[in-house]
Amino acid sequence: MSEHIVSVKSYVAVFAALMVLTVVTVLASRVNLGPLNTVVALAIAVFKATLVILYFMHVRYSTRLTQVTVVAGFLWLVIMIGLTFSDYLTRKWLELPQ
Amino acid sequence: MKQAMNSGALPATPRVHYLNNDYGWKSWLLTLDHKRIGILYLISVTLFFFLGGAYAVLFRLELMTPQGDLVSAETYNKMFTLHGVVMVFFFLIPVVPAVLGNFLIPLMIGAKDVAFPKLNLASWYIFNLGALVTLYAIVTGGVDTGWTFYTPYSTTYSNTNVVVTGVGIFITGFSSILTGLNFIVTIHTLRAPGMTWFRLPLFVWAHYATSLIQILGTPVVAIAILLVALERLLRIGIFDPALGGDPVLFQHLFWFYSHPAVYIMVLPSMGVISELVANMTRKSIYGYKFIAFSSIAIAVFGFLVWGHHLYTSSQSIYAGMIFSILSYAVAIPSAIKVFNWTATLYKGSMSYDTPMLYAFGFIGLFTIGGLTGLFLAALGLDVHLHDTYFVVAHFHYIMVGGVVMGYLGGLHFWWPKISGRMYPEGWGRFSALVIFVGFNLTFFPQFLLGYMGMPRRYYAYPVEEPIWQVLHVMSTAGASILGVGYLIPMIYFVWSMRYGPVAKPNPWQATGLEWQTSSPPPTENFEYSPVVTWDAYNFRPKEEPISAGTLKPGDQPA
Amino acid sequence: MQVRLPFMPEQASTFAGEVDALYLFLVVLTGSIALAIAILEVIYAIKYRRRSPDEVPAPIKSSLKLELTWTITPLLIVLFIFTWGASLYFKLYRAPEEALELYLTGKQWMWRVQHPNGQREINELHIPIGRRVKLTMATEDVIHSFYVPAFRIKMDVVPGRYTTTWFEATKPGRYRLFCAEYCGTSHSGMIGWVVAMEPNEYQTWLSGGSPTESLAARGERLFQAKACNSCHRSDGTGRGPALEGLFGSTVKLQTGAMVKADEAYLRESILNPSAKMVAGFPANMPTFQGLLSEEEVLQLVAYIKSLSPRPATNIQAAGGAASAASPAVPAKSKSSGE
Amino acid sequence: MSDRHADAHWALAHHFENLEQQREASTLGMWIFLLTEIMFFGGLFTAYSIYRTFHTEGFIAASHTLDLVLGGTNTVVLIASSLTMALAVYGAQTGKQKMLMLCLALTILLGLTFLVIKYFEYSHKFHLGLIPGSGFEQNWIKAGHNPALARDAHMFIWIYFALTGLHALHMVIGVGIMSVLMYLARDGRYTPHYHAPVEVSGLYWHFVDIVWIFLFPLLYLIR
Ligand code: HEA
Ligand code: HEA
Ligand code: HEC
Ligand code: CUA
Ligand SMILES: [Cu+2]
Repeated sequence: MSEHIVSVKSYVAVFAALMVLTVVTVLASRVNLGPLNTVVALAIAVFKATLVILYFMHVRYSTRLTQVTVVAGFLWLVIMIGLTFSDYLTRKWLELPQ
Repeated sequence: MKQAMNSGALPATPRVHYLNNDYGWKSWLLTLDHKRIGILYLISVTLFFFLGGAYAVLFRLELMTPQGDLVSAETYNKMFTLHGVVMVFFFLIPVVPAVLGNFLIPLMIGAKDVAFPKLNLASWYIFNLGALVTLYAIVTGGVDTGWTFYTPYSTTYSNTNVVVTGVGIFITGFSSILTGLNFIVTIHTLRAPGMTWFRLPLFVWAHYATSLIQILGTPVVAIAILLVALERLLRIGIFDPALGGDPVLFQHLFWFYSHPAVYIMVLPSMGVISELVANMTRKSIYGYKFIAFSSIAIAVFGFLVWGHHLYTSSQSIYAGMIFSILSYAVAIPSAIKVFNWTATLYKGSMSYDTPMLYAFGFIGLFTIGGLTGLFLAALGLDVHLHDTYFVVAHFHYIMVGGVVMGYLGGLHFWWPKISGRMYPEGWGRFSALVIFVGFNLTFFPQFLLGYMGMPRRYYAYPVEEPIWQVLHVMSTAGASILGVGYLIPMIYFVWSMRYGPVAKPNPWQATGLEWQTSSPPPTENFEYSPVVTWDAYNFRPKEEPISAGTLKPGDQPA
Repeated sequence: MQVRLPFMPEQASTFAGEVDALYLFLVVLTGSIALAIAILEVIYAIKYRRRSPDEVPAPIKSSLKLELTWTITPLLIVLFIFTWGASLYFKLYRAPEEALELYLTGKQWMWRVQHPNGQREINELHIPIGRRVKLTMATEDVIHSFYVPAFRIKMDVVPGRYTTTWFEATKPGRYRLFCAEYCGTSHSGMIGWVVAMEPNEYQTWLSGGSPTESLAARGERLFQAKACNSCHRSDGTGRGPALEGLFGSTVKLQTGAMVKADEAYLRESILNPSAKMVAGFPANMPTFQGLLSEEEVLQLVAYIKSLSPRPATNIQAAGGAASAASPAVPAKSKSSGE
Repeated sequence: MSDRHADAHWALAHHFENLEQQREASTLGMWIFLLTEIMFFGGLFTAYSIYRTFHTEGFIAASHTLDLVLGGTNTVVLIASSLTMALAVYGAQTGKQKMLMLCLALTILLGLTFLVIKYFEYSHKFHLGLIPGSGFEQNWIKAGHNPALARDAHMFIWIYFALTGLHALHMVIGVGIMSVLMYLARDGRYTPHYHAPVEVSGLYWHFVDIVWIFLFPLLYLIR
């Protein structure tokens, strides 16, 4: 079979990384960074998810098609949230003096 | 009826084919054969079409007079809601993919079945489960929210069966998802050797694009409807202004699916039209790649325009502008298709058989429907047109004039393959004409009504506007003609299954792998594993060296 | 564009002509496109009909140039339509600086109008011609939509907030008012009339009828009845901020953000005080959600508005042309304490 | 085509050429299913983002009523279950039957642990009455929280229950799938040659883990 087998060692390494990141994200939330808190929390979450996707879910070793599929999924989520925000964030604009 | 056939040296109907290899209820209800599942779907959606149509006939009768005199306002509201729900979720979304797509895609790509036959059958059962739940909602009182389920009316104020209907739609959504999932995987993994992407019939491209929308869009409407149901049950929820919620957020989630859903409806039919236009003129389609990619472009851009349903909803006007310009962008791929179809006709060999008549109907009526979409996408103009009969006319032109016509054209075209029998050509042409005339009489007056300000979902309308009543009466008259027009094919299709002339494997001298197996095909679709060495719509095949045990154009199964 | 063509509603506002112009332009444009396609198809159908059962025409290679032509030309056309439509939309939905302000509430299934001078009407809306009229709209229940075909104007009325729209009638007459958003059983019965009148007739109409309290005065009574004045005192000694001069000013919030105190802000401050907390005050204002109807909130808002010296944007200035229009005179507002 | 079936693997369905093609199809199928799952949760995430932007204060206050220790523990538990799941796939890939069985069992166990902890979290909330419903705002005030934020906190809790409830439902389904898988795997059905079901179920499990990876900071860690 042509499938790539990820070694136990890398699995454990990824797990360790995920654990560390979990601790980091909790700690980071204790520090007041203002709006940056959200950014940091999300960045860490994205990073963790990427690790899971690439290694646990083998996407790093998968076909191009699978990789595109994964990216498309998140892209569509961003489209949905982004275009919805394009409404909510600009609703007040009109009230500026003309 | 002319039946010019070149390739008919062999007995036309094989002794054993997918329809007669097994009999009895079980052989149908437990079948994993994509062709039989297609037929199961055909039966289900046809029933729903007539149910939706019956509602339409009834409320059209009500609208003959300005006062509400035939039914009560509650009944009227339930009727148009159920008409919309049934027609959209239980007829138009599944109709072409689940019937023709299921039947044809494996045949067209030279596969023995879809990738997941069990899921395919499951999707039919899920569809019917959803349908039964919805029917239960109907017989226990119906629902009156409009097919759009806007909050807070649906969550708080309506006292009809919103939750049950929502559950029905939720369930049916999964059948749509499973169909899309199956097609994508099938098209990716099961193409016959040599069937490269750019040799695929455009029907397959269109279904690929459709499937993308089904899998990316449907879950969103599922969650939106689930949230409405929860809010209704808990009496509190996330669209509730009392919690700081925003009813317009529901509209965003709903249309995030429901705008792309209109392309779920139209793309498969466009795929049918590409096949019809090429095969009924025996011309290689003009601009193959442009048509193929325009389907994908419609699927992708279709997701970016949902806000054009919210121009007057208090959505930010800046968002309105973004959605407007994107709506115009998505019109371009449709334009590309129309122009390429027209160019294909040029110097073709045009048959006037029923499928082609429907193809003409589609192109003409879709063009009108699409172009009036441009009126609605124009921000300042939509303020006046929104929620008037202009919108009703716009979408019926596309959905009835376009999609249903395309579907009927496809059904006629592939009927010999599906049933092994020819339909009566004369009646076919006649009913196509009746439908065309009836259709225009029904819906053209609605454009005029709409611009004059007649709001939609109105049970009664002002008596003092005599011209409104005139137009409504025309519309009702047209609807009756339309209803008759739809009944005729129903009758002769059933008739032809027994009495129709036996069909040859390739009665139209069409290209495409589905025509290179017997009519009806055997359960495994092909006697030989097809190996494809030619492009789609290659009507003048060059002789290719054929290795033993493969199929070449014009070949017949031994 | 002041012609009445068949199958068009009456043109009775400044927008009507402009909307119709775009409409007619599109009718002609898309009509010719559709006609061209139809003619082409009929010609091809006749000219290239099948002449013998086995005929197979020669394939034609597609031309990139042609493809690009019919991709780019429509693109340019639609960009033009977009621009036209968008500029119109801006005009329609951008509230004017100066206007006669009326308050509209939708309720299953009727429209209620409150005039600044306290006149109230149901399913009728009297307005003067030649004056901009701005509607501040709220709903007590579901979404409704204010639609006057003769004015070519429509705006949804959404629960939980105010929406606004405006128009300027040009011709006296009675015009149909529809509810365009489906709102339940009698959605089609939620109709009424907009009565556009010559300014002087409008004045007569306004002063006619039973004499009523002005809207702001009604609001003031509510202000006391709901004990708002126990916290909001004009001398600033209450537990809440003084509301004099609030409307139209810019408020500094606890979060440091600055917001403009408009109608929507006032409504939110009353119904959900915690949403935007004024800097320097504790969060002890109770919510009045569910305790006040939208109509009452509008009265309170009108009262609080009357506590502000008006810039050019308010009822009074708007009433300049018709002075009797707004008896809500702020000067007489006594300190809201005792 | 008929010669194909002579030496065909028992698990090969009639319409596939070989197991490789079949495996490709099932993995792609699962990924596409996960796309729909992303969008399914996506609707709620959209609602969350919008409301969090506009009711930030209330969201923060309500978030502070969640138990960070339990949430954090659950994060660890779930990531660990993802590891065991990955190792189960590894066991199947390399033909280590014992490892496969053990890791599946651990995955189920960790999944159940997650659900039990979630149960305690939920019941605590129920106990305090901090659950969506007409009583929320009184209970919120009774519990000594800022009354002015009651309404927005209510919205947060509503979304919290919707998101975590949906997630928990996926966990329950996941545990079910794993149990079936374990039952099927008990006598060496999955080999290095054929183990697509293990792999595909693994993808599902990891996806559920990823959802939680986002839920944890979004629900428990906002400030
Ligand atoms: C299959 C269904 C289908 C399809 C394909 C479309 C296609 C389009 N629709 Fe339609 N639409 C609906 C079904 C559909 N619609 C439904 C059901 C509603 C109402 C829902 C409800 O509220 O209940 C609706 C409502 C609706 C609205 C909201 C109206 C309102 O409520 O106020 C708008 C606004 O922009 C719109 C626009 C468009 C546009 C721009 C297209 C475009 O995709 C059309 C593109 C096609 C063409 C443009 C024609 C072909 C091109 C040429 C012939 C070449 C020449 C072209 C150019 C010069 C550009 N539609
Ligand atoms: C796929 C979609 C589809 C299809 C095919 C149709 C088909 C038809 N529609 Fe539909 N329509 C919608 C989708 C569709 N519609 C949607 C989404 C809405 C919006 C709903 C909403 O506002 O929420 C709508 C709304 C709608 C309205 C507006 C109602 C209102 O706003 O108050 C009208 C009015 O004329 C109408 C008419 C028709 C007619 C005459 C047909 C005809 O084409 C039907 C022809 C078919 C038949 C006539 C059946 C033939 C069968 C018989 C003759 C047997 C009869 C049997 C018995 C009587 C027992 N439709
Ligand atoms: C218990 C005291 C109290 C009562 C009663 C009260 N308020 Fe308030 N109000 C406050 C406080 C404190 C604030 C400032 C903090 C805030 O923004 O919530 C405030 C703020 C406001 C604001 C925003 C003021 C600004 O400067 O931006 C408005 C408007 C307002 N209240 C109107 C009303 C109305 C109308 C009523 C009666 C229906 C009312 N209030 C009743 C205490 C009260
Ligand atoms: Cu109010 Cu429709
Ligand atoms: Cu749309």
